[in-house]
Amino acid sequence: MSFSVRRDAKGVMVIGVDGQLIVGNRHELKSQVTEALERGERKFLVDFTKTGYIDSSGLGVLVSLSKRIRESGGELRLAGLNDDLKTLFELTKLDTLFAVSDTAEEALAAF
Amino acid sequence: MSFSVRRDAKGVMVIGVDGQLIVGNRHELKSQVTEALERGERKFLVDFTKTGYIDSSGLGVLVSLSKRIRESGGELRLAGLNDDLKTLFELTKLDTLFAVSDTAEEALAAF
Amino acid sequence: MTVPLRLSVRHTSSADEAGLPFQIALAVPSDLGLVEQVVDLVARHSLAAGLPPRRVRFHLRTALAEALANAMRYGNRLDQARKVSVRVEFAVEAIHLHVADEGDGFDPARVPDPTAPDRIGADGGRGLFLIRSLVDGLEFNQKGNALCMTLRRT
Amino acid sequence: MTVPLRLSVRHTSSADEAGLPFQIALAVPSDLGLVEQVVDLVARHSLAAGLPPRRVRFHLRTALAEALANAMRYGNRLDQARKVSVRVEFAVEAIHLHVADEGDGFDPARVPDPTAPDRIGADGGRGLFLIRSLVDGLEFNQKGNALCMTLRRT
Ligand SMILES: Nc1ncnc2c1ncn2[C@@H]1O[C@H](COP(=O)(O)OP(=O)(O)O)[C@@H](O)[C@H]1O
Ligand SMILES: Nc1ncnc2c1ncn2[C@@H]1O[C@H](COP(=O)(O)OP(=O)(O)O)[C@@H](O)[C@H]1O
Repeated sequence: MSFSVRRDAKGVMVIGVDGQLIVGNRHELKSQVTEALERGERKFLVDFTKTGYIDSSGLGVLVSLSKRIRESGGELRLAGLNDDLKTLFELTKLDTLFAVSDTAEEALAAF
Repeated sequence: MSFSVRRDAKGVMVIGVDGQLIVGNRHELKSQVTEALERGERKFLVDFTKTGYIDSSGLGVLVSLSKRIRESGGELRLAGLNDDLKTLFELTKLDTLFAVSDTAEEALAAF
Repeated sequence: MTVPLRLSVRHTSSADEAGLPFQIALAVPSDLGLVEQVVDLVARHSLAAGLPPRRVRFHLRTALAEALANAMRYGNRLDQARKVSVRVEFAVEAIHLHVADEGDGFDPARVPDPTAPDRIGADGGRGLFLIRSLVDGLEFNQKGNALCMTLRRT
Repeated sequence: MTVPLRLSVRHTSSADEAGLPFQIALAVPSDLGLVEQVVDLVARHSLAAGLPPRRVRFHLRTALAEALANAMRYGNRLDQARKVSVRVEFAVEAIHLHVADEGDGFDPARVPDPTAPDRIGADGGRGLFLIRSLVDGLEFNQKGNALCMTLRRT
């Protein structure tokens, strides 16, 4: 699995999760976002279009990052959840906690 | 797996082995040929073009049928062996016992 | 001479494909980096065994990843010398995923509901809940260091 | 939006795919009609485990069919209540196919060479010879009612 990071024209850090976001690699996502926060970035979009599955550790890292970003006065949006991942967020009621857009484009427009 | 049987214009019984010729279905081939012999058929072609694998029981049934056909004054030819099946006949030296043609057409022409 | 022009004999075996139960077993060192591989391995063989892709892609992968991570972390305390034993029984109607660790076990009844209002925002505590939500049956041994997750084939 | 199921495309984990040994096990009633199904099952999972298709299609299928037929016929005398136990170990470099029956065993050293000039035309006696010719290693237990066939992955 791997993460792709790019900075869009509006200054949004767009992080693509290619593969799984699970216990074995969640720290990579955490350090990507933490370093960006330290550099002064404040807008984050996590794009799940190419994501296979997410486990509870992956969900946990998203929750903790959303808190950190909010505490830093930043903004986090999620996009590209397939039906399985939507179910996952609904089951855990995390859909009420995150700003979720269907596509990365819609999410970017909302910043 | 299944066997297909047709009688070609020259009066050759063409038996196609679709799938495996192994311990579980060799009796079907045996009874097909035996019944045809009893009906008076004398020319037989077994076509392996659509065959997956053959085990020693399958080889055994071919050997025993070739004897019966020869004793009845008939003729048996084999065709359509892929590389694996050719190797099988070479390993067991059965390539020396059978009349083997590359294709069913060549075998039919040889009757 | 009246010979049918073409005759086909279909062989029917005495049991159909799903009727041959089998199992897959492996012993995994307690390394969280291996979770994905084990999940991939089991997923691949579950597809080869004819499980519906969505059951495999979502339910099986997520639930198995959770169970493996818990067994490695809480059961075996990430001690690589301790193994997590994984056994997947492919039965006619369902598959049973057994995951056992070498730890002291725990009481799953005492794990709180992570969707309670005061817990939704917590960093952790969703693993067992997700397993329960995604599988069709969940059983623990007495000690609490081995569980069996059942997924129906359909 | 659906994401295609892609399993094990890239790994950055601590061991690669072939590095996770596992095994498949099943107990098969002594019914010759089941040989093809068992062979198909093992072949499918061997492909899923990354064995080269030709090794599976030819060497594995033929050798396993022989070993199963012998175990059912000579070992278990086609008594359906007696089972043939099949265990396939997928190791890093090779797979080991274990086939055991509930019979009295035999002495494989006393089985004659079926390619000797006076035997080429015999109806039977080629099973063990084919197994030996197709696998990379063959071992019997002392009693002769269990064998292990090794196929290298390459
Ligand atoms: N295999 C296990 N052995 C011991 N304790 C376990 C095991 N699995 C789960 N637990 C306990 O159950 C708790 C809840 O687990 P879980 O719901 O997966 O959430 P989390 O892993 O985020 O804590 C864990 O914190 C741990 O105390
Ligand atoms: N599992 C077994 N248990 C007992 N005897 C066996 C077993 N496998 C093979 N044999 C003996 O070895 C002989 C040779 O077997 P094989 O080479 O497969 O040829 P075939 O099955 O055509 O006889 C058999 O006839 C049988 O006597």
